[in-house]
Amino acid sequence: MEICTGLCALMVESGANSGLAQFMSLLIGVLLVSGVPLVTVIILIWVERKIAARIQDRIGPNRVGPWGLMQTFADMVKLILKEDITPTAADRVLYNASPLVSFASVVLLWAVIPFTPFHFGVDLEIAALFFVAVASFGTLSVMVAGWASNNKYALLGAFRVVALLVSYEVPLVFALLIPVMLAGSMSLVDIANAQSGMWFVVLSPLAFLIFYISSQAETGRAPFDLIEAESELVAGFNIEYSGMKFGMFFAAEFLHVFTNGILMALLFFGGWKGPFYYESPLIAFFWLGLKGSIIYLTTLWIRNTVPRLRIDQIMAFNWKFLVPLSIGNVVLISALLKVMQELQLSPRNFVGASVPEMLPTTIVLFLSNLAIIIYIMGMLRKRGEEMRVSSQQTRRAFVQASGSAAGD
Amino acid sequence: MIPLWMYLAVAAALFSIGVFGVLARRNAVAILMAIELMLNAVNINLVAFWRYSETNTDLLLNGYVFTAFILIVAAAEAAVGLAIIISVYRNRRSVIPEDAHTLKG
Amino acid sequence: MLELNAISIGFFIFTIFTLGGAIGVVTTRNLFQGTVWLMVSLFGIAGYMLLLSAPFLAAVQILVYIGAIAILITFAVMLTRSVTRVDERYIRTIPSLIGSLVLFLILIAGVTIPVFGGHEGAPVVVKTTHDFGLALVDGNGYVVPFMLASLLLTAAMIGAIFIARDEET
Amino acid sequence: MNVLNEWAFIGLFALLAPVFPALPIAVAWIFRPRKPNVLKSSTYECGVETIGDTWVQFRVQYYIYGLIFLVFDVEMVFLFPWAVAYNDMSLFGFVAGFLFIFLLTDALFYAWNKKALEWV
Repeated sequence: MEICTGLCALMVESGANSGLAQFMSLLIGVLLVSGVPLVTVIILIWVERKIAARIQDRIGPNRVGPWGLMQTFADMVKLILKEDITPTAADRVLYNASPLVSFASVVLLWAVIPFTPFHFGVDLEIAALFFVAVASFGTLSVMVAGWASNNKYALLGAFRVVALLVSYEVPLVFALLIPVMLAGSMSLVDIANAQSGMWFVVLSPLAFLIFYISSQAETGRAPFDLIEAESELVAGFNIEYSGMKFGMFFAAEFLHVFTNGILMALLFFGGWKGPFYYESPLIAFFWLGLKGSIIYLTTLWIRNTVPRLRIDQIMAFNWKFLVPLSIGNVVLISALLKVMQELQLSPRNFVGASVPEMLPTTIVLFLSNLAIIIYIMGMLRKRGEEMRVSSQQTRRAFVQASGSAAGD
Repeated sequence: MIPLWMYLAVAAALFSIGVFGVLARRNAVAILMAIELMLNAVNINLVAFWRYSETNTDLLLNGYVFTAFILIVAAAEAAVGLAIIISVYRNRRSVIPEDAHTLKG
Repeated sequence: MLELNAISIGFFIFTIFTLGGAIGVVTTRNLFQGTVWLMVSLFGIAGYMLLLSAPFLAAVQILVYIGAIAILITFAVMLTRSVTRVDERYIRTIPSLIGSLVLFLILIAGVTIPVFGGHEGAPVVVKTTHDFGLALVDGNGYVVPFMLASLLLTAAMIGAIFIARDEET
Repeated sequence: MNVLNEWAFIGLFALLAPVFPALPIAVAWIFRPRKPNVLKSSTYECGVETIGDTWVQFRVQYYIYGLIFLVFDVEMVFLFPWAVAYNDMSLFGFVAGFLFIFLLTDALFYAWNKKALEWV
């Protein structure tokens, strides 16, 4: 952002109109910041295909350019040359607007992401809320796409997607509340700065896990991708879309996953914090990119290895497990934090707090979270065993019944 | 700076459009949407008055809290209102308020 | 009278959004399009809140309306739309049109003729989300509205679930 | 950098953001082949001609999920400021927040008990 201000000053000095100079510098800033996601998405498409291929024991794109790096451009040319079908029954305006909104809402998220402590688009006071609010445009675009296609399957698919998205937004927001509460601010720069003593993932691993799972669902990735299930169903809400418009939905999803990785790095892993990050903005940027990429790669790993869940399982998992758990976590963390603060064992402001100052808080919060995780894991294991036993009994009964029927 | 009356004029126009929708539309869901418009016209007014009011440190947050409260009321109204519409539709196969006249004497 | 700057341009754009969307809501035949128009209109209102330096309220406006109420209205539209179609959009069109026009004129007269004192001043301190949060749990502040909001939402949720659920299940 | 300037940045960003996806679509619009025919532009359902309206009957369960989501979403109007100011509150701040959350959890458990969370 100082680039903008500096540029603005330069222009005014060289005799330009101050309003125009301000506008131009803003415009350049916007183009700079928005360039990042646009370049990223081109790389991401290649990364995603390559990794999926490796996990499935294939080679993946390897023809166009070295290691198939130019594959994305080839894809783009292909998509451009594809015929773009708009069904006659569709609502033309909304049908065409929906992919635009879907992609734009993800790009818009990058306006508030800080790349280093001093290089960002804007440092909004309400950045965390901005994230959730802008993401809701994505939900709306799914709904509009499904309805505007005027296709039964598209509409049904859109409804399922929307039901899933809104359901998993509840634990997501509750998990988001924890970093906001610990840092005492919604600004992403402040949240990252407040982790100088200790990363929030150590203070509340449970919040991170909940956030991770629900953002996996928010982006419609496996194991929550029943609603699209590319390989089995004919695709969900975007069934009628073809050519570049379909490509936009796809690119938006890829970019959203990576954006979530960066966001989690900022919220829970200290963002750009790492050895020597203060030496140079490049190093800070490197750390943020590294952390974000690692989280992103784990989501790819999960996507390619975990089987799909049924829709009733997805819903039950959210409403009967994640939501109560995330609410309980907020209550627990806030209670412990307040008690620690009243006992003067915890600093009131985490910004600049050193590791020894943070130690008592860290131990108490971490242990309490760990206890909950262990307890829940035990509970889940017991429940899973019960379900397994009952399903085995059903199967045995079925085999016996069919065996006796065959004997007759 | 935009003068206060311009905000109020927009809010007035919005409120009137909402009133027209409530009076004239037949579909209950459309009426509900028009009510949302009216509530939001009030919201513009509250925020504008909050921003332009004379400085009074005690009351500095009144407009803010009022607006947040109206958001909540609007949400609750939408939730219950739509539930009633769905319920009436299920029993009478109609979304026109005039058709729900069981309680008429 | 108005200089051309970011604020006045923004005001102009948001006015088009708000009023255009509102007119779309009351005139469109198709309820789903009506919902989209409603969202356009409420987006404009979120813009006004930004101009009035209440970014938190603007974000919340978008979160609640575009994120949640739009979805809910669409679900309700789909649930109630399969058998009957309402063919005429309006009843008593002319009286309502006249009534709302008269109302509009009265309101416009009310806001432009400064009967109730004409002074306008912006507050010195623009309060932040942080102050709002503190005031919410302040015994002299807004702790009662805070609790009432929770109670209202709980009641609304229980009531709506009770009404909307199928009787047989 | 004042507040409005920040939002001018966001506003400009929001205006430009749809342009990025629109650009490739526009390019595709220039280059793509155009050979529509009646069958190709008909609704893609299962090969057979579409019967009836898209307005199939939906289940009320969708509405109930939307409803619970709405309530929790609206709750954030108060919970986010509460969380932001949490470090500067006394113990009473925790009690108030706890009561707020507790009341809403009540509603969730009501829904649970009434089996309204079930996807049947």
